[in-house]
Amino acid sequence: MIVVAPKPKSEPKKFKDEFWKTKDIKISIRDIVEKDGEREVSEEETPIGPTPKPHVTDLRSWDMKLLSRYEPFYAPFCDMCCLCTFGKCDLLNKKGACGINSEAQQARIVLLACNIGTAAHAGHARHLVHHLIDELGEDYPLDLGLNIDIEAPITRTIIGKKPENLADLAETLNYVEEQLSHLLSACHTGQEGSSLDFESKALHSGVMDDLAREVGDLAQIVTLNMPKGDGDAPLVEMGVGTIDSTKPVVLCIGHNVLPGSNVMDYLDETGQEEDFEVCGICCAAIDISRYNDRAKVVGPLSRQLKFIRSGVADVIIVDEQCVRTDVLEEAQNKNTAVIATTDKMCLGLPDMTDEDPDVIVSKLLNKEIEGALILDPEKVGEVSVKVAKILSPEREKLKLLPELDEVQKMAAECTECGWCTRVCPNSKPMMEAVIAARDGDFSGFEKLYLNDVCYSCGRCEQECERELPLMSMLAKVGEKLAKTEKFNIRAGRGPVQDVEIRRVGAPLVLGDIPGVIAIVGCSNYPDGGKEVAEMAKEFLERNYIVVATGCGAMSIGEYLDEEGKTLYEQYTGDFDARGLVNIGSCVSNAHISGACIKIANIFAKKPLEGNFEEIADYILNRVGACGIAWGAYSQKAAAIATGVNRWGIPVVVGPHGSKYRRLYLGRTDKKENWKIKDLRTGKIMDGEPAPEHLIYAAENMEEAIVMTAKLCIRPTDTGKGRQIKLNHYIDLYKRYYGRLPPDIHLFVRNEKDIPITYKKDVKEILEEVGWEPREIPQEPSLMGMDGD
Amino acid sequence: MIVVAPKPKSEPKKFKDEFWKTKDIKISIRDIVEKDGEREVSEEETPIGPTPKPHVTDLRSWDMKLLSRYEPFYAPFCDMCCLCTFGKCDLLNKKGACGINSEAQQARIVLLACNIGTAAHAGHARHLVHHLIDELGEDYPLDLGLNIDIEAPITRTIIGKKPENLADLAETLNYVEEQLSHLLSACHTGQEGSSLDFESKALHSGVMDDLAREVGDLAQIVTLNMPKGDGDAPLVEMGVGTIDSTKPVVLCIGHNVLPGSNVMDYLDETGQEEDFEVCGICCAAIDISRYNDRAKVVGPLSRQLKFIRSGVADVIIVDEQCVRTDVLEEAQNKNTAVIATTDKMCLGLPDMTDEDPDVIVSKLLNKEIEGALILDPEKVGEVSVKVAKILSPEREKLKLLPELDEVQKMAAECTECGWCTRVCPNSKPMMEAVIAARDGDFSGFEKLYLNDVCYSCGRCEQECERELPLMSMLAKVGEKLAKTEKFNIRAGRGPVQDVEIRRVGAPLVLGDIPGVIAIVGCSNYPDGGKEVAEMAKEFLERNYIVVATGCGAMSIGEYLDEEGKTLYEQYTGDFDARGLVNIGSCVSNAHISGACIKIANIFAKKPLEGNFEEIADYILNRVGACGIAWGAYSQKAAAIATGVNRWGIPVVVGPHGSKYRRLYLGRTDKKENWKIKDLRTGKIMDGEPAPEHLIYAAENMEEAIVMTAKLCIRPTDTGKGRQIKLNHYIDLYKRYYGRLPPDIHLFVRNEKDIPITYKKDVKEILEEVGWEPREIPQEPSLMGMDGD
Amino acid sequence: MANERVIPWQPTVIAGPKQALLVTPETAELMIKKAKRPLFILGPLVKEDPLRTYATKIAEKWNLPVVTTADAYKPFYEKGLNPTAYGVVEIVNLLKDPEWQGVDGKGQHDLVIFLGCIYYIGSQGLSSLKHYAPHLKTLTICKFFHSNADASFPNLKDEEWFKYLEKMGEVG
Amino acid sequence: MANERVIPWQPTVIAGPKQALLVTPETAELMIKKAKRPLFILGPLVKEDPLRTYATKIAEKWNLPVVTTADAYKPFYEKGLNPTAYGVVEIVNLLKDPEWQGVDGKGQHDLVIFLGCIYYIGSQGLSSLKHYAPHLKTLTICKFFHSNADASFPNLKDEEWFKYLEKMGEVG
Repeated sequence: MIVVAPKPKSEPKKFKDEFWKTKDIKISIRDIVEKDGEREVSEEETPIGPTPKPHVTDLRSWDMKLLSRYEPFYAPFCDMCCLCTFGKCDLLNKKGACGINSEAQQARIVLLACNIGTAAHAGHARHLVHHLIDELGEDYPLDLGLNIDIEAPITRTIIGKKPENLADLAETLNYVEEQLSHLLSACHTGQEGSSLDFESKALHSGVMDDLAREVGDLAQIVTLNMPKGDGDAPLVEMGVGTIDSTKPVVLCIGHNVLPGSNVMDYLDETGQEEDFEVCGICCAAIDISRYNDRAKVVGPLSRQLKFIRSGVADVIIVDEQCVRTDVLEEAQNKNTAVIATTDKMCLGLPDMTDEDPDVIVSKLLNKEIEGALILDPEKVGEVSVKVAKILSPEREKLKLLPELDEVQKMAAECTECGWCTRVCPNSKPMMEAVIAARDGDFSGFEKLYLNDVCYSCGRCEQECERELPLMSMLAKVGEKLAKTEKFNIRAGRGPVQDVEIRRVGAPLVLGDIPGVIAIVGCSNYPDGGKEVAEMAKEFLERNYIVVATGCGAMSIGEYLDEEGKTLYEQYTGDFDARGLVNIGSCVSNAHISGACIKIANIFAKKPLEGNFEEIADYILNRVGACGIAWGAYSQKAAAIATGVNRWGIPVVVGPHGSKYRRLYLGRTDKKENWKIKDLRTGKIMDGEPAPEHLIYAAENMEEAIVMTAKLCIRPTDTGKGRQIKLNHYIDLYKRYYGRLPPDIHLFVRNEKDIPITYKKDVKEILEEVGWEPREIPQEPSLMGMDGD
Repeated sequence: MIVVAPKPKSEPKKFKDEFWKTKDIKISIRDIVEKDGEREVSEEETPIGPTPKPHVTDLRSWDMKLLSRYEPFYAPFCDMCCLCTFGKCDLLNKKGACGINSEAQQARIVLLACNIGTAAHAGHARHLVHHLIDELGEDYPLDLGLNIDIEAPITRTIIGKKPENLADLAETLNYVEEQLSHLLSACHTGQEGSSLDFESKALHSGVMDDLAREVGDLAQIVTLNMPKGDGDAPLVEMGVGTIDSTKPVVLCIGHNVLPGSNVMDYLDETGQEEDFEVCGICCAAIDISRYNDRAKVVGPLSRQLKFIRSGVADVIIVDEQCVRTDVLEEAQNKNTAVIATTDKMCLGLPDMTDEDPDVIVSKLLNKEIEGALILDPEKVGEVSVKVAKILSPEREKLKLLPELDEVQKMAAECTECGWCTRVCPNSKPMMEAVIAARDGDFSGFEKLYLNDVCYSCGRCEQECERELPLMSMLAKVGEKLAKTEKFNIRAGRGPVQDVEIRRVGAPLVLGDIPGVIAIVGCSNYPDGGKEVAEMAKEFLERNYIVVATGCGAMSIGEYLDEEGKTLYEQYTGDFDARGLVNIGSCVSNAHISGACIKIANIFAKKPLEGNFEEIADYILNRVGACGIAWGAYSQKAAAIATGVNRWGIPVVVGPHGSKYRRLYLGRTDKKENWKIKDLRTGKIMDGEPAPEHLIYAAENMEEAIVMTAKLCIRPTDTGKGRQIKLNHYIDLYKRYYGRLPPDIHLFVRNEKDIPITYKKDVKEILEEVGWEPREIPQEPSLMGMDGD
Repeated sequence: MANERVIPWQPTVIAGPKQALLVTPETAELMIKKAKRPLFILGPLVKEDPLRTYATKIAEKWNLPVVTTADAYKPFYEKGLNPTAYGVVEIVNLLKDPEWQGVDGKGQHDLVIFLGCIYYIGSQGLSSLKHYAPHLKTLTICKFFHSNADASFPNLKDEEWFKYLEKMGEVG
Repeated sequence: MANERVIPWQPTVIAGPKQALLVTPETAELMIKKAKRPLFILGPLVKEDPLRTYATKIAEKWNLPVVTTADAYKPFYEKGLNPTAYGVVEIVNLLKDPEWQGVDGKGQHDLVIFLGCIYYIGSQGLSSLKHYAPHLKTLTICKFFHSNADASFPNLKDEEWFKYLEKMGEVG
């Protein structure tokens, strides 16, 4: 419950500050009253910056600075608005019945998407915190071990204090939920008419998403004793080939660890851990394996339909987010039992939460119920294991897919209408695969199967006028390939350690380590998952620090080198040059922005509490980090990307990312956009397009690799650091474009910046364009510029 | 901050109950600790029902009962889904890439709309409560005066306790915001696959909206001393004709009372109240006039563009919700100053909140800024008045519209392409009006102007290939008509008094008073506002209780009878037969469900606290109330309707309401759908289709009137009561259809139910269909039926 | 805009790749001939003559069971038809249920002809049938092109439209 | 579905009432002739022969300034063109700015011809120009119908498409 101090009527001028700020101080005081004296001291010690618990409009001036440099680029996905009953309105060069124009509508839809994503993480975090407080009490301490002193950097910066226990996490969620409600309200018809203000709200939503993810992951790390920043977290088996389908198989799909962790607990308690296979798809897989490394990872989202069709799973437990909505129908076709476990996904199933486990088991086995909704994770553990044990022998798993000769027969029915290919998100040659299969040549299907080039969304099957079960045919052809799919992934290690930050802080800010590449997000890839591993490899070999989460972290592990080794086996898990760091699931993304924040705090001694703008300004201008969300598809991904953007971290998305409708693009031809203030001298001076874009959609991998290398350049690079970064940029540009980058002169401040290897060629370009050496700012900043 | 009791591991079976319920009890205890002893007693006294602070799934079984009787009817507005980057997916007889089907997608979009609406009210309420706590302290008591003992019936029922002060309201909002975050999360791609579960969530969202509205209106009533249920609240001047445009005019548009109330305060403090005109459009108008009846009401939403174009306003203050997003552009064309006042609508304007008022005034007058964002309502009051005072004489208001001869010239440019009419939401004859104007005949424009037959959405103007300023032409022709627009409206009186409930409880439940008709919602009317007044008049003259809010309440006041009297002058403001009760603004809708809840509590002695299902079941089966939202257009309206539906109150919407994509329709041909349980005898027995539908879209007014009369029938009507209700139903059906209703037999339980006037005709029908008398249940209920 | 006759009368009701088939009176008549259980739905926009007469003649010529929506019952009853009155959303709700036995209790209909319903709510009803009533076809003979129907007249001027309707009602 | 050639290749990119004009090589050539400041954008789908050759011939015949997207620069540079390399979103972002001076610094372009960009991101780019670049026209000569363009080839089989392109590159 938020408490506000009575405001003396005498000082109306500072009203707004009072309104949003005394509130928070009051809260701390109130907490202190409730807490012990020791806490009070720590409160006293931390100076609070200008914006603790910022309200929607409190960071608007920072947003406007970002948005004037990185102007929104809109690509409408639809010309119309269908949100109110005056509509639909056609916004193509017209205003709608509410007066809205096309730009504002795009920004509004982006805000809506970010809000949905933020809600997904906030709901997930709230569910975890509720449950854990319920199990362990609200005073349960947040102990991340000795190597992490600056835990919860996002919470510290935004909320203005360090969370001590689960109750503090719940309080943080109260704030997130309130902000979210205001932000969703702004999507209502009427009201906001400025696309820039919609963007400012979207950026706020993104940072709320950051907070929610940090809360969620902290809660599960400390309470479920997941790895606490261990670089040498264990390697976890991944891939369909690692699953012994002769055992009862329990499959968890989604993002919430609780049902799966309770399955593991129940197996341990009953001593059956050896007799079962517990595996997961999507983030649930990562988080369960962080909890217990005997759990296996099937793979990313893109595996879902293929794997369900294979019938290997005896029981499917679904929790929330990124789960096929037709999982019940698909599972029933394979006589696989389904258990839904959260309010987010009830599937119309009867609520069995209060039933006796054995009653639920028999109802499921006797098909008295289509499936069960069980909101008690513990009970889910018991029921799923008992059901799988009895169901497994009954199900003749190997007979669940058509035989290859049947596949061939089906293929013969193809009319060659071509619509399977037309409705494929990536226009993959499904028709060609079917035609070849007709003649017993399954290579087309194999190509689609491998590396999830076909990520089995199933749209082709829905469209087929012959109603051919294309996904089942694909799954059948893939069966034997699947056996060879034996990969691994390093268990998600959670936050980066302070000691690691101390080690890499300087080299990163100075440029000696060329950058931090964060490979994140979903698996809506344009051409399969292998490209993600190739991008990771490219940057690892160039001494970048590569961090990964979620589906991205899985795709990286699905690639084997000549000796059959995965990248996780070849590179250490340390947050350091040539380190490949699996941070964890999508909620763990918070630790990536967190690491950048910690650099500002540990290396540059910037205070965090209530100090958002200074921290973001520091990251934007000094920390050479860049995200790659190659398969971003969801509203969560939109919120995550928008959140890291507000912290000053650029992101490259794949071509499907253009469907988010909005990018933030810089204009190198507009010199004035890049002016910065040198805080050391107070002088406004010409800056560099570094980073050039804030969120960018690349058409293919080659473009993405080059752009990512460029987006790691920062104004504070030392000559040596800049040489290293430009060397990689030129090197990669030459490889893929066959020449030197034509914009290289923009990034050469003086001759010291020129990589030795390319000195001659670069100098030629510099002469052509009449380049002049530039002054180098000591503390480049957007603060104190227009808008302040 | 929500606190949960450590759960003894020993009793996993009741886990879910524990999980969601001990929580609340714990909270009360915690509050008691914080509060005085007296409170503790009151806590002890109230028995808590089964579902205090229900989580998303806790009322699911009630929802499923409603949904099996009133099945969702879906009318897709688009065949595709565009929410994630796998898309767009075509859902026409196909599943999308996430597996979703068309029904689930429609339900998902409805949930999203309800969530946006709920957020709008929650954000509004939170802003009010923040501000008021800030001004008055969190202990400020909620005193609604002596006539209202059962205040906050919704809060009592849902939260499980009576709110004592502003802090309790804030706590209620914490709960609403948490639920909203879970509900929005459920809209994320993937997850929920059941349309019924999406509907259950939408119903939950609707009730959260109810709560938010109750909190918001209670807060403003008690703190701003608005009418507290006074049937004789003052009459407020309404209509453009009542505004003296020679005075400086400040116009408030939106829903948040604070800026406007501060304008009134500033005028009073500076003794200028006589020298200014302060008027409002939409709910802001209603709430400001509840605060100070000198404020004038321009009219509903539909007036907005016409009135802005007229240039009468010197300053426009916008707050939130249902404000044209292009108000800045429109106002600038008229040299009208614009002040934005909330985070919901910043319009890209510079944040002047911390500036000196006189500095802001001069910047606005000198056009140094396009407009001002001022988040301090007090400052808004001062600045707007000072600006209007100086600007008013400078602006030559009468020259702001084209002269009639210019209108005629413009009309001459029409190419008769007809697209103005095609893009008109109601296909109104704009082209014909223009063609006539060409020859100096402005009657076409006049017909469009009067009663807001054209509600000036402006789409025609956007489409016109000659770029004719059709809305300005309309405003000009309407100018002289506007002068005669002198209406009034009774100031919104807020909640219904307990004593009124005691008076009408019995006659309503027994049927002697045929029903409560709630005329609510926005002004997206199919054929102007007059129909709304006609509907109100029809039911008033038939002894129904007519309550109204928002734009509906205004439209009722815009109708004059032969003697030039408005309905508000002709009928009392008492909550009684033939009473016309303006409850207030859209947030005041909470008092309408509230009145129904109070009937269950005061008349039937049903305990409220934590007792949602029993209360809703009582209302559905006993309280003959029906809503009419003739011009519902917004996401708020979707949330409001869905909320009252969950309480068991049916709603009739206008034809545009079909664009909400979902209705709840009953099937009289399916006898089994209407079975009920007589709680007195415990017997399951045949029921009646009463009410027949839960939310219904009528094609025109005639259909709506007849359906509304029918939807007031309830199984508990006494013979006398049923006769009265059927008499009205038959009477109206005959008037509009020219015959007796063919389904009349469904509502005749035994001969006593047959209205004397129609005995012969009805009996004929009964014989035709082989009607048999039916047993009458004593306590009809859906509880204890399937699903429990 | 390209070929205005087959852009939905209210252009934004366009809902996706699927578009209605453009029909002439001749093809419309063929559809009715082919239908085993046709139903004629008349809305309030054709309450007055000459439209009321055209509609009545069509109903009589093809011997179509008639449902009226809104308050269209009275004028057509007085014109000698024996319609059943439903709200447009009620009849659409019944039509999308394959189990419903039709206005005459003899089984669900296989062709529904719409005339005179208010455009946008009619369009929503047609969308509902397009999505959820694969067991029947929809035909609109309003003066407006209805993209949510299976088959529709194009956008027409009154004179053309009247001719079309007259034609469909001509006996012999 | 009706006339598959003018249903967007990926059917769901349909965005509203506005549809692209269907063009033949002849009309496409007319558009180029009429243009004062045309620009030719070549994407990664035409990196290989014969498409690379067709594209190059068209660029040469009409003497079009060329922008390549993704990694299409190298193959066309090697083919003797002198393209400018941009990301597809970068060049679209520049094209929607009326102030931008064009690839040659001589002023904003008035016609943009797309060939070989990945369909869906190309479609998004075309949508962006449709909404925010009223100062220029877009023409697509891919083998796919692009409804977000002002003018587009229909959906074509390879053979037809190759013929079309060949035609547009033929000198004399």
